[in-house]
Amino acid sequence: MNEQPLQSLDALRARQPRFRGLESGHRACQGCGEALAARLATEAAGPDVVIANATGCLEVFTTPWPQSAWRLPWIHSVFGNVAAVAAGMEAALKQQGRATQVLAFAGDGGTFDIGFQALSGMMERGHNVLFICFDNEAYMNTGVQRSGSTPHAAMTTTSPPGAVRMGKRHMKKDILSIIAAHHIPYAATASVAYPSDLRNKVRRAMDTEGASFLQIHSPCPLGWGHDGSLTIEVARLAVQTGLFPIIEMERGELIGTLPIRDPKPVSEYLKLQNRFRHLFADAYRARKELEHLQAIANRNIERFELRGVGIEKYDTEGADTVHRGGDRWA
Amino acid sequence: MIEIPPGAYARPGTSLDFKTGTWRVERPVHDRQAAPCHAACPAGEDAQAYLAKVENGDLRGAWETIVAANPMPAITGRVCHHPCESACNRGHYDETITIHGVERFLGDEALREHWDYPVSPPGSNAPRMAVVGSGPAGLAAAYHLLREGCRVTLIEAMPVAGGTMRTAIPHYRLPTSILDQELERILALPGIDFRSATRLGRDVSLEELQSEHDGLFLGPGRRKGREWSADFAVPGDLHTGLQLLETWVAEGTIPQQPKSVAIVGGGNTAVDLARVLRRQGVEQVHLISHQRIPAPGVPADDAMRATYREVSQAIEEGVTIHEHRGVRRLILRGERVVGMELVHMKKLADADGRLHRVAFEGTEAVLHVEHVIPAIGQDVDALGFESLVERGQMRVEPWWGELRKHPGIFSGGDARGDHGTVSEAVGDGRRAALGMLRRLAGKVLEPGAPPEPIPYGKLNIHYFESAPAAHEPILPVAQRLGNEEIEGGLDGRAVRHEAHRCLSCGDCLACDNCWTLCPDQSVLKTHEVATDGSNYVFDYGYCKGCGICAHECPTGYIRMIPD
Amino acid sequence: MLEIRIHGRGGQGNVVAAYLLAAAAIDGGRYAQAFPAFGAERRGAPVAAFVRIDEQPIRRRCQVREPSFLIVQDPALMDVAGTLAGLRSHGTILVDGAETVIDDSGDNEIITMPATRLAMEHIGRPVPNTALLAAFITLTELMPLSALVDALAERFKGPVLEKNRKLVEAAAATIEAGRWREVAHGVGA
Amino acid sequence: MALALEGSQALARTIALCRPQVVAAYPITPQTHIVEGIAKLVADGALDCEMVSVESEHSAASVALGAAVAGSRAYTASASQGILLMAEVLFDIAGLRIPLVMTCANRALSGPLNIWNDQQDSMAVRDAGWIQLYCATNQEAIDTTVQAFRIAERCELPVMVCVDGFTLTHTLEPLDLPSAEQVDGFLPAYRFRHGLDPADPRSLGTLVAPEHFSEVRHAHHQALMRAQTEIEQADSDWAAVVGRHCGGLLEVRGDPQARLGILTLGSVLGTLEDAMDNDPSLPRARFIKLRSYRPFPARALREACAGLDTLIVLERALSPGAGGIVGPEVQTAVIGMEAPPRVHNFAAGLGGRDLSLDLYQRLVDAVLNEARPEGFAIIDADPSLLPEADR
Repeated sequence: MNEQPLQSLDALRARQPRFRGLESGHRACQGCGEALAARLATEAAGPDVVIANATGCLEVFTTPWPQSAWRLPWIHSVFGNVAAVAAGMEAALKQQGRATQVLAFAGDGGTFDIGFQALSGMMERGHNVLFICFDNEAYMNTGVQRSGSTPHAAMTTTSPPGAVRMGKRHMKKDILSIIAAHHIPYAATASVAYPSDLRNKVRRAMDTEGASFLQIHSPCPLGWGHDGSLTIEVARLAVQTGLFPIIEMERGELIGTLPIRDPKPVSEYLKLQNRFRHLFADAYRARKELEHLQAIANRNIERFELRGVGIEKYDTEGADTVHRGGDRWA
Repeated sequence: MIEIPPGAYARPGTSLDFKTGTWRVERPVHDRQAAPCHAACPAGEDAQAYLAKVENGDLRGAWETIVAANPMPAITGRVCHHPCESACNRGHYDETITIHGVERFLGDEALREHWDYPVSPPGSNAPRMAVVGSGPAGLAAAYHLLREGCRVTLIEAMPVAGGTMRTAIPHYRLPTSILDQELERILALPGIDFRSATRLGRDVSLEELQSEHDGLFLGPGRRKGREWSADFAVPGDLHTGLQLLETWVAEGTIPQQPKSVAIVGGGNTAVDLARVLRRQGVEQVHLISHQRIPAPGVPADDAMRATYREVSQAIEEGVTIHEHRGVRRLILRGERVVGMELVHMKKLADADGRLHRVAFEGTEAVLHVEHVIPAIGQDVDALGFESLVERGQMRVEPWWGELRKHPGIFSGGDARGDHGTVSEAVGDGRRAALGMLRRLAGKVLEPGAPPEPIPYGKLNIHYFESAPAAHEPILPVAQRLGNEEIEGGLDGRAVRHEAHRCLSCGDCLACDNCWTLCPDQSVLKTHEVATDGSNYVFDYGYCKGCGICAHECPTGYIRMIPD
Repeated sequence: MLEIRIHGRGGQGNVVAAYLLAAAAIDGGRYAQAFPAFGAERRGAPVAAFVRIDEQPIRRRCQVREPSFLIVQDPALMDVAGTLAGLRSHGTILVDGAETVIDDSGDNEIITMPATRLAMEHIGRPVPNTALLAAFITLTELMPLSALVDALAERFKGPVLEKNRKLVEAAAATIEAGRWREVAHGVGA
Repeated sequence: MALALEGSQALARTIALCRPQVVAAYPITPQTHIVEGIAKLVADGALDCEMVSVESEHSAASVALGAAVAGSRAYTASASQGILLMAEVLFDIAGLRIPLVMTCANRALSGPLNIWNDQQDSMAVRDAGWIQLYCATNQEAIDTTVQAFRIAERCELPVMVCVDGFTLTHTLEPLDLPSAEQVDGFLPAYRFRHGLDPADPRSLGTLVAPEHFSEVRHAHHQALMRAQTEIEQADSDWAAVVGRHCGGLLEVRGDPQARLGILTLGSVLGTLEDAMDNDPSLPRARFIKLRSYRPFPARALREACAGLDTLIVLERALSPGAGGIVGPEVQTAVIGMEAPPRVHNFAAGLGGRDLSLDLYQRLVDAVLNEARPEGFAIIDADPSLLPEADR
């Protein structure tokens, strides 16, 4: 236990050997995956950036006036326009001849659903904007309603299981394929469970001229129904089971994946989350949906050729190996 | 007084005004726990701690960490049965760390580089302590007394120091040069008054020692052979195992050259002797043990009290081991042995949990041998301190080593009866030294125990990558003829590799996981402020107590406690 | 105030004709206004545009309901309801046709001229508006023909402008200069 | 020298003179010609500007917003459905107090579909918190656009310049364009004080809780009310440059002695003036050209109404189920007068219905002998075309 005098902590905070884009004191839930993802992304991106942020948890928990947790210039406008606001900022900075880069932040609602048109337009016009989707697979800000990103069979308040339903009836939208169809220079997925990979992708996207897109799987302890301490564990299992493939695309072509060393059964991922609890009932339809999700994971592994061959430095087991002194984060 | 600006924009980082720490119901704390290697080390070495220093490139610091517990790592790195490795959590994952190889490397480095022991000379008014016997227990006691600021009189009956390390460990396990160098360095420490060829009860009396000193440690070892017979029969030319081993170590040969020998006993002396006999040219060497060959998974109380590695090498070298066997009777022609009848036996617990040796009728078999050597242990030679010895042993309180019936007098090493290795003796000496000082200060000796090790399940093993262990080079069996050391040392690269493989159980790895994965930026990285040996400080002003840091800590160093 | 209504079909440059005429008038130092009858019509549908010319600034923005002149870019539109609506009693009509014909039999004189044919000859496209405007300006002498050429110069450059200039001259030559001068000045003043 | 220009073309060239750094637009009739004109100027290299042709009006407003907060002078234009699609962003721009300028080429709203001119679109967003300036002529549209940038930038509020679609945008007439020097002298280079800058990384668009939201709105309201001064100042300063003024907040025209007043917004005024002047037998009227609808110049309006017995408020929009939109506001404003005029409220010219010269007489006839004010009527509607129940 180390109770420190506050002043020295403040001084220490100011001397942290990394850029701080998102400061403490924000009001995210305990164990919030999105807060972590945003913290990691801004650390990799800052400080010469401006951020447009769609409506959502991230916006609400970071900026309850008069406070802001951001240390980067940041604007929230409305829910569906973040890509357009970012495009406007980019156009302005370009016209002014400034090198400052533009980030757009949105949840899955602001990406897959209400913000999609603006996102599509921004990508079609090729603005030099990195659009980051913090994918927590439902409308969490309003209390967990299903979105286009909610996985099949997941329980939300608008896709509740019941006598004739097993959670969400539809599939999770394959957003990355849609993004890829825009032929943008760089699009990728990442997970909070693999922070180095995440940050490398942010850097890579920012080094790419033109529109780029990063979808970060960000568990929501509240909406997914898992303990806040398990956020990383859950995110990791999503990757290790094949339900959330970690892939990279350039100009619509798959150019890289995070291979899965030994794919785990989806039940290991699902059983940690209350939103899938109904799949573990002793009933035919529960077993059927469980198998359905396993089949989806299998299909992902097959489609993106995710199965690793032996031990690799960059795979689901090797990518976040730790070392004394923290050199994996360098 | 706040003023609302146009459009209600906010200033950067002002969320620091909002202390989310009030949301917390649990808080993370750094909880340094003993690594299993540390808990298992009879000498009390913290291998995890020195492996960390090796990984950081601080070899001398690593050695100093060892000699804080054990002043003779070059020796123990060679002869220890390394229970640290049996306990190593990494064994659950892929292969245990080759800890003894690292220890030996550091010990040898210290010899080569002449690193000074971090010990200051005692003051002229310092307490004066007497230590009897310069085996590992006595040396360790003397060293730790010195470390604690005492002056030490160390008496040794033999002309040179070392005890069994010198007399009973074959050179192929412990080269004399290593032994000499390490012991010389210890004995040369200012504050140790080493008196060789000085025997208690002959050259100096117990009373004299006690009257001239503020404390007394006895590390006499066991040098008095026990009587042995099988069904009351004793062969005419009986020598004990230890006698023969000492002869071989001292002279390089032993008088007898039989074709076949049976050694009765399962300890290190028996194994060493068996190997010596093979080197001597004995074709058939049999080892008869009540217990099993030690191996991973074999319970300690059913395993031979010999080092697994030594047993393995003995088997490689052609020694035949008869597990779970007892000698029922000798088959003699006159006084000459021609064979023995063996029977299967095993230790079984009765209803009260007491262990009994049970021989199974109908399993008897005859083993033809020309010679039988009992290696069943020795007793303390109590000359000069007869009153302190009970049934050939020093009966001590197990942690501090204080004689049960003679408070203020401490003992350790082989003399205790329950300890029979160099490492155990070193640990005995260290704890006894600390106990003597406590006694001197008038303190009560609360019973102690090794630290509780952190179990494998408390680690987040996901963060480690599998990597094969580095092993030391082993002399091929065909070349193991004489005194040449069988095991080579690890090189620096292999040592760093092993240090890199260490899971750092229960200790901060400085891996940055907590710092990286905290959604609330409430783990601060530091090199200056942390007082607990870690590189991080929790900022409880903002920590919401989510527990990610604890769950994702690879080494189990972070624990959540109610707030 | 002189009010003119131009009828045509979508795609014939009806609005352009109105803009050209007003622009020529403005170039000539007058006030003028031109705007289309806004519709959702596509290519081929009957459309109309309005021009006002005055010596004073023009304030009203209502549609021209009682024009003094009609310019009709397609003879078939003469039979479409509304084309002739509101034409003043002495108003006149200039209409595209096969050849130059003056019909003064009725209340309103109708002059037909081969605007499309001339356009085909000079610029290779069946767009009668420029020829009709040249004829209209020649008939009314509201402004020198050069004002029309100047207005065309705002839209065309180089060889295209030159061809248009020749078209203007050719169209003017087919028609009697000043024939409608009185109508134009009488009402306009 | 006056140039023969279509209103849209003139506006495009005027906007270019204002040197916007980012223009974002989505095509919609009748705004299209304006942004086409700007696009051509950019394409020709005559205007150094990022022209962002977005995929919706929602994005057009958003791009403009983004550009403005990133420190650029930004402009957009729209109409009708486009204004409605922008609506949430328009509110946001104003609430965040972001200075930018847009043109609304006024047009009717669906449904049913109607692409022609009225002012229902800008009226629908009157509460967005923007300054709204209505233009009676294309010359005013030109001059107001230049002024709008200065007003926006000085007041840190967005300005919507409302120009009647087609009636102005598609009409060619002689227009005076200011010179580049005149505009540059009037509009210095600008950078939004509260924008986004990594050197001073503030957060815009925060979450404001109930304990502060009323104050935020109060401040916004006050900023708009204060803007009246800047609107008048900009007009008089610009008049000093070009010799023309647009009437400040509002302008009194026609017969200043008349006891009958007619208040209009936008381009209908000229037709009414012509109608009155053409026929001396008609009663005289004092015209009140309401230029600044937001902020609503209540004090100036009372002064303009002094001595009036009757005031007709003629609108190009309505609030179905209530009546007029501007009318009730005028009514509220004049209540404070010692002898307030009777206020009659009409809508006319909806969905592009031609406002002919006889409108003046119809208005006068409708009120002159009426002791009680007309509640509200669409004066040029023909109820006989409707089923009985709807008349």
